[in-house]
Amino acid sequence: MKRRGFVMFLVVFLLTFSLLAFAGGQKEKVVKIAFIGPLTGPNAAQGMGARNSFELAIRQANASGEFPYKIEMLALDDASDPAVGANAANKAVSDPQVVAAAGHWNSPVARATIPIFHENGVALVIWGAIGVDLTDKYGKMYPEITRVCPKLDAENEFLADWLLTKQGYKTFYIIHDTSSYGKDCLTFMKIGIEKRGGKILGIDGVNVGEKDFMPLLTKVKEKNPQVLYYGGVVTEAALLRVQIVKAGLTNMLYTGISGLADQKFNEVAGSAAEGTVIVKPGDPKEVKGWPAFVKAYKDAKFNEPMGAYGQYAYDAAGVILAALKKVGPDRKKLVSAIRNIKYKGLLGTYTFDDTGQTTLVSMTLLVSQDGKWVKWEDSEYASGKRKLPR
Amino acid sequence: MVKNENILDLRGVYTSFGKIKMLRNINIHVDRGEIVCLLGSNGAGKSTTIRTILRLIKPDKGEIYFKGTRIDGMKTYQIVRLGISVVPEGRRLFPKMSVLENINIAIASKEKIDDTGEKLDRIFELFPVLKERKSQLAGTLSGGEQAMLAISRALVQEPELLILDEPSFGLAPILVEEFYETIKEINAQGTTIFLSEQNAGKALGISNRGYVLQKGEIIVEGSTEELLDSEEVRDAYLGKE
Amino acid sequence: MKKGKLLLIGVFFELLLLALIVIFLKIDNFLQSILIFAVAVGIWFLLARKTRMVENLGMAMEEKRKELLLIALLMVIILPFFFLNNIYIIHILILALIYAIAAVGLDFQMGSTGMVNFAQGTMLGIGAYTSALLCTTFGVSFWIGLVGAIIVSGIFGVILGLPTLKTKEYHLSLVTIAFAYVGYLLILNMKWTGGPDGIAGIPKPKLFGFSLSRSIDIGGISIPGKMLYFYLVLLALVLLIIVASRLKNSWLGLTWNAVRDDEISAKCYGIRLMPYKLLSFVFGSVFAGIAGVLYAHLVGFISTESMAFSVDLLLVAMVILGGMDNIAGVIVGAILLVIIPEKFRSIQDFRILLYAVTLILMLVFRPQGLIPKKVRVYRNISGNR
Amino acid sequence: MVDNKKLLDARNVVMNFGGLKALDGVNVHVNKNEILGLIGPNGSGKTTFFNVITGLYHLTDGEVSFEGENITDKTPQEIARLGIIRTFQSSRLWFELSVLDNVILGMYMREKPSLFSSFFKYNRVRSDLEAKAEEAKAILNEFNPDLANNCYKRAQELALVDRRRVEICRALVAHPKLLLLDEPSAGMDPAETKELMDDIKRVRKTKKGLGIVIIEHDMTVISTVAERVVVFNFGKKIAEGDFSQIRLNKEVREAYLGKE
Amino acid sequence: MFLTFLLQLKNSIMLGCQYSLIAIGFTLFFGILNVVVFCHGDFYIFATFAGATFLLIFLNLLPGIVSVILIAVALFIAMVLTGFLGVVVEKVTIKPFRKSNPIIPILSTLSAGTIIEQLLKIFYPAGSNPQIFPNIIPAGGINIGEFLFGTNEIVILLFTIVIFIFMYFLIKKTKIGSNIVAISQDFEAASMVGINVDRYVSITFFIGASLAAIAGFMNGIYYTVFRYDMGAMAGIKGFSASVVGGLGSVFGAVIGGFLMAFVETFAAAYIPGGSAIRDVFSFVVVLLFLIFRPSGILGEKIIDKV
Repeated sequence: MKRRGFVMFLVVFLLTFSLLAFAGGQKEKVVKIAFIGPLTGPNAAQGMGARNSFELAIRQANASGEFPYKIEMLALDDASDPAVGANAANKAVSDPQVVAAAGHWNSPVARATIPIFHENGVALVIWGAIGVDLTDKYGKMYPEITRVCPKLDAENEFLADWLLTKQGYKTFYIIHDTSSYGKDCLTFMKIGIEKRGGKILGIDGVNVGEKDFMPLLTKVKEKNPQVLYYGGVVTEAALLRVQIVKAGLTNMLYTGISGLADQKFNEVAGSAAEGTVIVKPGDPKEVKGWPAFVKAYKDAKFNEPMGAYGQYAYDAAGVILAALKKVGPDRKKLVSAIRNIKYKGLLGTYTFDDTGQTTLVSMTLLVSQDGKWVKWEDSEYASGKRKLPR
Repeated sequence: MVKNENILDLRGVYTSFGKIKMLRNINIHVDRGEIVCLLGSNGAGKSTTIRTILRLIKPDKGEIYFKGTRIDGMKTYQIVRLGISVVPEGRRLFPKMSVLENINIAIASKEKIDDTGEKLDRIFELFPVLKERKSQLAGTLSGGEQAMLAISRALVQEPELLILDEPSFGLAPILVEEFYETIKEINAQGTTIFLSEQNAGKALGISNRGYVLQKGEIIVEGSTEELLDSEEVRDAYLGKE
Repeated sequence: MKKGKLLLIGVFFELLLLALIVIFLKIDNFLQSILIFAVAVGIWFLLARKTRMVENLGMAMEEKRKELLLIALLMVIILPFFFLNNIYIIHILILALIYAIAAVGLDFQMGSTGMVNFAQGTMLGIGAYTSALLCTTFGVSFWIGLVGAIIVSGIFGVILGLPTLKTKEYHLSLVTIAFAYVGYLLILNMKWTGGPDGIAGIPKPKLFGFSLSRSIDIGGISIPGKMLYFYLVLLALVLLIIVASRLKNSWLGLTWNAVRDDEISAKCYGIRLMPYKLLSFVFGSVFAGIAGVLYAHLVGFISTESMAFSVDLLLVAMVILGGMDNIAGVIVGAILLVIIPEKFRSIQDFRILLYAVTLILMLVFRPQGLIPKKVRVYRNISGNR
Repeated sequence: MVDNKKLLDARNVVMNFGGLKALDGVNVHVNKNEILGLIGPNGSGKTTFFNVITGLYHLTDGEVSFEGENITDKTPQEIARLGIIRTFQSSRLWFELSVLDNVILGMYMREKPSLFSSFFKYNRVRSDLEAKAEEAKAILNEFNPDLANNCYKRAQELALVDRRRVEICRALVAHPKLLLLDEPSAGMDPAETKELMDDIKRVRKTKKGLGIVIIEHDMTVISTVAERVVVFNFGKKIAEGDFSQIRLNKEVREAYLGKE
Repeated sequence: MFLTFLLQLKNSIMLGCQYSLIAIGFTLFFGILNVVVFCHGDFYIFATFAGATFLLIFLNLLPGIVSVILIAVALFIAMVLTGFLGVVVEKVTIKPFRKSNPIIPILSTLSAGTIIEQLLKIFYPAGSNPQIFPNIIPAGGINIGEFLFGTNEIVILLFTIVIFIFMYFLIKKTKIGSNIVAISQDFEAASMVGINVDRYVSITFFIGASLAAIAGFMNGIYYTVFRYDMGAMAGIKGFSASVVGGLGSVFGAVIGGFLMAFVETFAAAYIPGGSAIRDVFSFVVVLLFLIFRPSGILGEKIIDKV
């Protein structure tokens, strides 16, 4: 029976192979911190920059020799998709070596994963999702949740205040994308404007991925507002900016919040970007450690730039590491340690309120000048050399 | 007229369609200047044979030669350009194109479109009615006119071998007569003709030789007289009366 | 070949498959899992070529169908025990089963009736949203949400099905594409669906007082709540497979096939096209709705991302990959297309690319799917086979 | 007054396609227990006539009644349910289904399949289907034992002749009152044709009251089987009578057999 | 009000130009092979990438050369590249499935589209980011009162009209055109009169894809910002337009494209909250057509053959 022998051989081969596959576990003691973000998909640029910054922090921690074990990053992809994010979160909590996690740039993804982290008692430090409810609602309920970046309402509040009180703009038009982010932008900007007696001439939504804004802008032109506020992210924001010029809306201020705060906006919108005013949380360049961080990032030779949220991911890692140093690799202890931490990071000293929201808030106003984001105070607009459209 | 020059030669051709065997060991030869007919009832494999010659179906086995060149590996358009033109089953005109366009396409696919005029004149001489209809859409022609157009479309290519697949299909009897006269005339001008027909009486009337197909096999072959006398053919094909 | 031996071969094969699946799932390294996969495929081809193993296996599947299916089911039941400490894998397995339900539903249209439907993911979303809304805004239980979703997705099945009576092939596919986009955009832009925020906090179902979210301890082993959910989904899948196979093996399946193969012939034998086409849409949509409910309560969160066009495409790919009009094939297709991309996740950027290339290769080399459909067999008739 | 003998009565049927008159005021009737031969050159409107009767084409003018009931505006399904079953010139089987399934589906109208039963009385549905399979196999066996042995073959794998046989089997199990056969002998050799004729005769004997209309090119079939013959040419009925009369009819000879 | 209306009309015409050009491709492919090429939208975005790349190269290497020639050369290269892409896609993902179930080419072309999209994303430098189309058309334009007609808009409009006229002549007056028409009416008969059908299928795919390339180039000129994943939606819109116009009819595709653009633009402009759901309106139009006139505006009636 030659045949049977052959089959047996195959079976044995398969079994050996599978045993081999199981062998090769690590001997060294390892503690893992999970990082979740959009590593693929439409927001991959943001996710990769943050991932790199996070990795940088961990490399530095390992190099410092302050930890008696090796710390590893478990980078997981949420692809900006809540379902994928839930998979990733499950993967993170399933790994017993993972002691805490930092996660998410998209608020809907965070909403899907927060219950998973809560159920499994793993601390989640949100580094990039700015949906208000993440801390206002979930952070209040679940001690596992903290956030190092500011909420979205603070940015809008700051911008509205500047536009209406400081600059005296009165009529507004709001365009927002139909994502969760865009909708929140609308909500809080509207509050900010109306509270200060500004007049909103119209509100319109656009879908992410839309590229033809001409019908909308023709409509805006008829209303003739002083300010067009866009609640959304870079690609559409740049498309919109270009088409504003094309539609001949030259005497209107274009503005937005941190969704636009990326050099890509200036590159893509080109000369049209000139005079766009945005607000962005944090002012890293003021902080002492900033140049060192920038240099370290450069030296690490990552393929991607750090993006707008790199510093937050870096500080999220810092917060977790500080807590880890304090209480050791224990999920339960880490949860309360992170909540009660006082950590001096890149952007300032972090403490968390009873919703898990960082108390560290600072805002920077930027204006696009000659293809670059320039701090308002340093710009030629503030000095009066150039004039914002009115 | 050169006799006995073998212009078309099928040697042991087998064809199948999916799992169905369509043709089995088909051996057919056509000499220059002949009219050869392929007889058989509906579904016997006549059209399959013709489609195999034109490489619209790939034969499983066997060889096909045209003027000594092996053509069973060629593509349809190459075979046509070698000098075989066809009036396919059901005419297969381009229904939304005018009569003129139908003819022009046939000319153009063989050579440059320049000398259209002369060829057209000859066609219109043969079928004056087409001249009247020349800008009408082919799909709106009557059955007889369509048949004329189909044959014109083949003739403008000046083929050495003209293959006709059931040319009398759907024609009024009077027209069939006329049509066969035309075929004879074309043959007399030097074009070799290979035609398939259900209507045995008619086809044998003008042919030199014939083959009878049944269930994908050639059961009888021979000269017209032999076929007309053959008991087998009578039984197999024309039915007992 | 003796029947006992056949059974043995079948069981042996199933055990091998189980081992392979467990190993494949356990390995976290991309290259290793690819290797395992390649070895498995290689062995399969060797077996098919050099031995009669594959034929015997086919015979075993036919002769001892019931027994082998039962054993296979048993193996699926014990499967999660291999991953007690890894909720992630159980989560992926649950997702695979959920998509299998939706794909089996889609097969009513694509396989049985021959209509391409690019809106099955949308139907899944509709089911998920219905239950999510019922459970969060009205606070009803999972089970009432399920019933609600079945009704609503059934109704939408009729709505989607109606235009298909007038359209065929590419036009039909465009109808479903349009439906999918309209559904997606409407849900995204309406207030009461939560819009882009989606619906969060969808409760886990309770079964006999057990919430399927908490883990329970039995004899010192902690069984994660996910595992109970796994069994809930498995139960649903098994029930729905029974429903589907009964439908397909009864008159309904025959008539569906008749409509697929030749509508005019069907008309001339008194078969009315409309009710049957509609039924295939209704059943398909209800299956998708149930899958949606299970999905929503598994993830606890639903947003329009879960019903994006890519999900529709994924479901179509599952059916074609597995083998149209064959329940087993469709399920295999669904499971493969959920699990393999998870393995591919570590190579990030190339994942989708590989995915598309694989699909084209599949279409070129095995268009009938992994497990092609078979002819119906009637037992107990004289001279069987 | 309704003529009891008349099974089908088509009066003044006109069918236009665009400007083309495919049927031009045709009057044809079929009696019970009768085999009517329908002949005519290709394109004379025979198949169109079948399409009109079975409701696939909606006629332009005229009236068709079946057993005294007006079926002019009925759908193909309703007409089929009344008992008019046809075969197709280029056989239209359900090609991806097995031979057996094709024949079983022919019995579709005999019993209205209920959704309820396929769920809850599944075993009964299955045993019923198995009984039907048995019946199907029996009728296949009657026609050709070889076919019965290959009854699990997909219809697309069959040879042309067998496809026609399956089509006729499928039609017969539907228990028709009027059977329309569209060139059933096409592609058959004489022996097969003879078998077919025997089959048709046998069927007629066993099924009381069955009317058959048969479109044929093979005059042997018509002369052996048909009791009455109708001749079409260019969408018009040009002659009617028994075959020997028809053969002598000058117009028919000219139209159909050609001038000699 | 009236001015706004005119401006909106202009907007929709601009959009319609692109939709029509994409739709013509769909209609040509469908006509000749009875197949819907679901990766057509990816040809379009591929062309935008190709156009932008070559423009950038030219701008860097040959500054100061008259820009019209530059644009023409870049456009030409983009068209040729995209055309060849179309030919290759046909050979790989459509030809093998000519005789199989029509579901298969739907899926294979969808996969091909995904592959093109992913290749752009992965291998184009920073491919996942939004890209910039070089600004080559001088700003400004003609002002008629307050009605502004931008230079790029004029260029696009004129160019589209030229293309339409060119297509008309190609199809009606040339051998290529009449052969394509012949093949689309009867594939087999065409080969029987000696047309090299495979070659003409390739030619058709070349033409169709290069029309998409023109649309893609216009996309770049008009919007200046583009991203790898913008092809899919453009493809679906183009497909919808060709169905609304009547699959198989080139003139119908043009009408369909403009109709879709009108519906979208005016839904966004005049229906409150319409811009977020403008696609809903256009898809509803498609659905209505499919239900009540599946053959489209100019298509032939689909009759079941018995």
